[in-house]
Amino acid sequence: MSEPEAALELEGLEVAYRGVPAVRGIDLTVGRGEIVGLVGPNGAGKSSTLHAIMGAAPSPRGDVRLYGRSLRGLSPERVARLGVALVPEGRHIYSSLTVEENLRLGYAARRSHDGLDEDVAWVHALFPVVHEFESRKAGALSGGQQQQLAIARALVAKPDVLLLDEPSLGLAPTIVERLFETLGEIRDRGVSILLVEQRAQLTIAFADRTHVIANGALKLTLGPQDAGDTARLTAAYLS
Amino acid sequence: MRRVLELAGPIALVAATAAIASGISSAHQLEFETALVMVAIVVALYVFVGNSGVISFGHASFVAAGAYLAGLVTLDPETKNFTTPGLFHVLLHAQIGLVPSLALAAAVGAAYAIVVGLPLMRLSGLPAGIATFAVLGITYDVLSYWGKIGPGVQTLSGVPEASSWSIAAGVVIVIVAAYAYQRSRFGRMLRATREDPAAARASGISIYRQRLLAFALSGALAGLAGGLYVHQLGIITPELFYLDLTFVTLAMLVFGGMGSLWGAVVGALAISALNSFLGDAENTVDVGFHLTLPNGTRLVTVGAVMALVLILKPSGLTGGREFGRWRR
Amino acid sequence: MLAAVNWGQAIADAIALGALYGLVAVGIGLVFGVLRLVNFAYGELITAGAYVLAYTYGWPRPISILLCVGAVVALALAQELVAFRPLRRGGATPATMLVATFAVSFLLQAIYLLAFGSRGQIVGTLGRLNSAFTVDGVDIRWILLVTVVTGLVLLGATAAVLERTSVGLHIRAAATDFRTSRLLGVRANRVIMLSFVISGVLAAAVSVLYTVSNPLVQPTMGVPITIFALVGVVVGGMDRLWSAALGGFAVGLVYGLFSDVMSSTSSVYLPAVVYGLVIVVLLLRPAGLFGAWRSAQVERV
Amino acid sequence: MSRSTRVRIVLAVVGVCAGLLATTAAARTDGTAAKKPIVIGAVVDLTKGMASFDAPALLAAQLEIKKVNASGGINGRPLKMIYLNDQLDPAKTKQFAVQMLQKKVDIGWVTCDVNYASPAAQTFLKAGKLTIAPCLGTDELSPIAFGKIGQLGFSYGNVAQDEGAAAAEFAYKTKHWKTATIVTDDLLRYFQDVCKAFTVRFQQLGGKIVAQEHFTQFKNQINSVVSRVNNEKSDAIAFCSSFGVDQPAFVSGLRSLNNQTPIINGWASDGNYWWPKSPKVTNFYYLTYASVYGDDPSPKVRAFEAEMKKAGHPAQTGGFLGGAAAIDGIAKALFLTHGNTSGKALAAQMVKFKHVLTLSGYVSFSPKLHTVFGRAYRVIEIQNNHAQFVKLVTASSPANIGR
Repeated sequence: MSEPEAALELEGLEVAYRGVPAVRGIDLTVGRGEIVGLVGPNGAGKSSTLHAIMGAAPSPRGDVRLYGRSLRGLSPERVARLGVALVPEGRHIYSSLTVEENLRLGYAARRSHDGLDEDVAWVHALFPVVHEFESRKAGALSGGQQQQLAIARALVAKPDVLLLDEPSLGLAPTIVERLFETLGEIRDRGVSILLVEQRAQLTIAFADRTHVIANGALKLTLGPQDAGDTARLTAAYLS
Repeated sequence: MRRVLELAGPIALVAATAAIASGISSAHQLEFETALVMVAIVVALYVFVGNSGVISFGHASFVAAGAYLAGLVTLDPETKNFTTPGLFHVLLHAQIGLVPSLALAAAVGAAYAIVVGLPLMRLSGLPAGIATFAVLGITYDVLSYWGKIGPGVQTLSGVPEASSWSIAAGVVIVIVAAYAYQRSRFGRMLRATREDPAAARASGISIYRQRLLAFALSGALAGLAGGLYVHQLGIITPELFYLDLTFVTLAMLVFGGMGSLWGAVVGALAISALNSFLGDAENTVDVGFHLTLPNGTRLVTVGAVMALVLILKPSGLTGGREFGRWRR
Repeated sequence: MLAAVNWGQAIADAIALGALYGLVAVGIGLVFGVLRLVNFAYGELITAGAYVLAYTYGWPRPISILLCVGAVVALALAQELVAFRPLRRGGATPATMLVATFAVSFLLQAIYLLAFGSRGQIVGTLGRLNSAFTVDGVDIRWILLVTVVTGLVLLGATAAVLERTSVGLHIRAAATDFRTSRLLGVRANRVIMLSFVISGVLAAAVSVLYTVSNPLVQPTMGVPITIFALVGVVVGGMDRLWSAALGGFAVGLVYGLFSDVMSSTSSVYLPAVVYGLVIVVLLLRPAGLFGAWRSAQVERV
Repeated sequence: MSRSTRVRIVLAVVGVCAGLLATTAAARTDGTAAKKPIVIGAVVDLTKGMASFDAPALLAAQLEIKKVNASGGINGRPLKMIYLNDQLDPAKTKQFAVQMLQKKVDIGWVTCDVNYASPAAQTFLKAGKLTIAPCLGTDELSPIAFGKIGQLGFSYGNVAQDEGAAAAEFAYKTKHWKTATIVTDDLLRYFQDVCKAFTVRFQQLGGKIVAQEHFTQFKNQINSVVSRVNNEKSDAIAFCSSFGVDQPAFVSGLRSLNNQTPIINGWASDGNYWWPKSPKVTNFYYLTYASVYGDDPSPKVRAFEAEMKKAGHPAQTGGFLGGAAAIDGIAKALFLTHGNTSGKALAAQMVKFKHVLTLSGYVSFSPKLHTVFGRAYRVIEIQNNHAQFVKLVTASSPANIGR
């Protein structure tokens, strides 16, 4: 059986918190080696979608598949170990642990330790601060550095699919640019990326495809060529 | 309509319990009375714990304060001269009626709660729990050995006993007070601090002041409940007001559902009933046939049932909802 | 009203009590750290271990002690699997969890009462360690040294597991942010089970050490130990293992010292005095004596 | 869980609870005996902390009742014992006493600790019933704790004032110990009173008290007490505590320090359940009702112990004898009232008991002491975890401890 081309597929995904729907039936595909954007206003259901993929949302409906394999009903740690890594919103690094310890926590989801040194070396090359400050407490890093650490931590898990939840939040524009460049490099290693962002235009211009989500449903799909088309975007946001 | 139901449910249950109590043999009457007293204590506890979300291990102290005072001032001085000649002069010679003694019990409960609450209500979470536990430890220790405020290591008996109906009346007062508080502006403010302390603070609510108020009211009701307890059982001894009472009443509250008055009442009655039935069944009970359970069944079963219900239904039997609130 | 005190002796006795409470505090603090669960039924683990020692008296000592450790660890895991895990699954609030641990504690005490009687059983495993050598007029019991050394070794071993192993790293991460560590692939249940295993081993160590000087086991033996250790954990500060350990030690030490300093007739008020001190400490330092200096705000239960 | 399920659960639970309470409420019927026995209603603990005292006393009472009935009962009426297990729950204790009154018992029987007994004792006393505790050791089942109605209460235990005095007399006169350290457990009035009585009598005889130490059981103070006591030099240690965790801790703690000073206690040290395994108990003396080691001086007591063994419950401590003695005392009082079971009549006879012979030997009461004094105590000596009877002693009089 040949491997399906779609790395991650969502089919009719629904999430509700205490009876209040947050995601109302999303179909979405991230192809192998693709960067797919997901943009939308606050509370549109972006984070809920990511948490549902990870198995961290309460009883979602619909299906999530990783290379054809259903992730329904699996625990977050199981999903992580199958090759999906999440860089959560607000980074969630462990400020009382050292940078190196934070990085090591990323190993938890690796299926094997083969090639670990290589991956670490690659990550160190991508994010030199992670190497430079490895014995510092992670809490002492700046916001941008913490974000780099969070992505580095996700990468050493050697994921097939990387989920990023608003990585640009609170970062200066130049740093964001650099960050997006790095994402490109990561994709080039064969990692498929689902990028959730508030900076819509930047994302649309950067990603292979970008879906606009509002009120828990997909409203519109845009390509890089549509980056300047603010009218459609605004309409989708307000719908 | 719903509001009427919310208060009517608990009161109807209490009234029914009292009605059965007054209509049956005196031995079993006591079981119902004990259950009623437990309702009063648990509801008093609920006023603070349920509305603030902060656990208190100290409430048995307020119950004790009420019970000791109400008991001592209603005992006849002649008996006290025999049994506890070392009491403070006032306590030794005082003799007042049942109703004023209950008022005194509520007053001393409130006073003690205020003294304790003034410093301790600044604490939250586990430190608050441990600090209130320390209050319990101090109260128990002092009551156990200080002969001026009670019988010390002895037991004092002969406290005048109240009728089922007057106990039920006391319990209804406790429930009505708890309900009135819960519906009041203060009750709503305190519950707001429970749900979201930061938001409550931002909207100008002083968590400290609201908690202190609830603690004082809760202490008053606990003191009153203590008065009911002593007039039900007829004896005073420190052992009544220590770990067992603390854990059992907390368990009753959580078991019923600590978010609602209805939960407090249902929890107290349910565990009292189970405990009492099994205690009787170990000594043979007639349930159509003669049922005799092995010794100790009660202890094991009560523990197991409490654990099991919490596991199956962590929000308690009532899910923390008021009576009548489940329909929409 | 102070009694004439042999200070050396008073300190030696107090250290013995402190070391023991310190050990218990670590066991309680570890599980609290990971799960934010105050396990009131921890004392029943100690009691269970002591019963095993009592009933295996006469067997080769190492076997008796190994059985004790095995039984206590098994019971600790059973507590987690049968009671606490289903509760967490059901989304229980911290208050419910706490009361559930009371229920478990109550249940286990009832079972001990029915199975082993109210009167108690004598443990004789390491009775010899109760003997003493004298230094400068102070009797120092061997058990004091053994307790202190065992305490330090176990604390060190626990710290080493936490600091040096990857599963230890996972435990620390889970203790800080449970949800995120699961998202990173940390196997939550394995981490939790391991912390119960470690806390079980610590409880078993307490069973062995405590029964040397207090050889009679009865059903409620664990309750006062748990209460004082728990007070110690909170007084010391719950955020770190060593602060919990020091808190337990401090409470035991102070209790032991006051027990010698207070005159014989006023010693009935010893618990009241110690609890009074606890309240003062909590008011001045809600995060604990050895807790972080900056944060006075502690998460609510 | 849906709302309606929740409603159903709550209603079901409420219903079940109501049902439970209602079934309990259904009065129990008891067949009344043809001969109309004189009924003793016992409310005691057969499960928890007092079970090891209450249960043997209850069994002994039942065996003794059989004997009384075999010899014709009281004026042709047999004695009958019924009992309920209160497990020390105060509410149940009171409820069961009321239940006993409904069954028209003639005499009340309560547990051997006045604090636990109070709810039942008060109920029986108020109803005008003679109220008996088989082995309570303080003077409190009397007006001292219950006021006027306490005149109907009596205990067949040895009163602490007498027991402590007898221990002091044995220590001073027989053993020639001239100095003593007193170690009191403040947990119970009984312990306090035994040590007070020992102190008073020991000093009256000319002995010297070197030090008075106090502790409270279950509060982890015992190891400091051991250290302090070890620093006192005296011929003997009077140790008043029992049944708990602190007695073995004290004895093994002291002996571990190579302190071999003799220790003496009352009945509270009876039984071998608490003996530490190493170091073993040595130089330890206690006074009790009967030796349970097969060497009691009274053949009748030895025979009685054999009967208990046959019944499947061999005596663990001498306290059972209080149960048998209480039946003898009750029978005697009933004989004196010609079968009148009113509490007042029976108490009026009982309070006058002077050297009345029971299975436990001679017992006396006085208007001041409603708990037995003047009994011959068995002194038991333990060496190397081996106990044996050494001497019978009787106190010349109970000590005056200021009450």
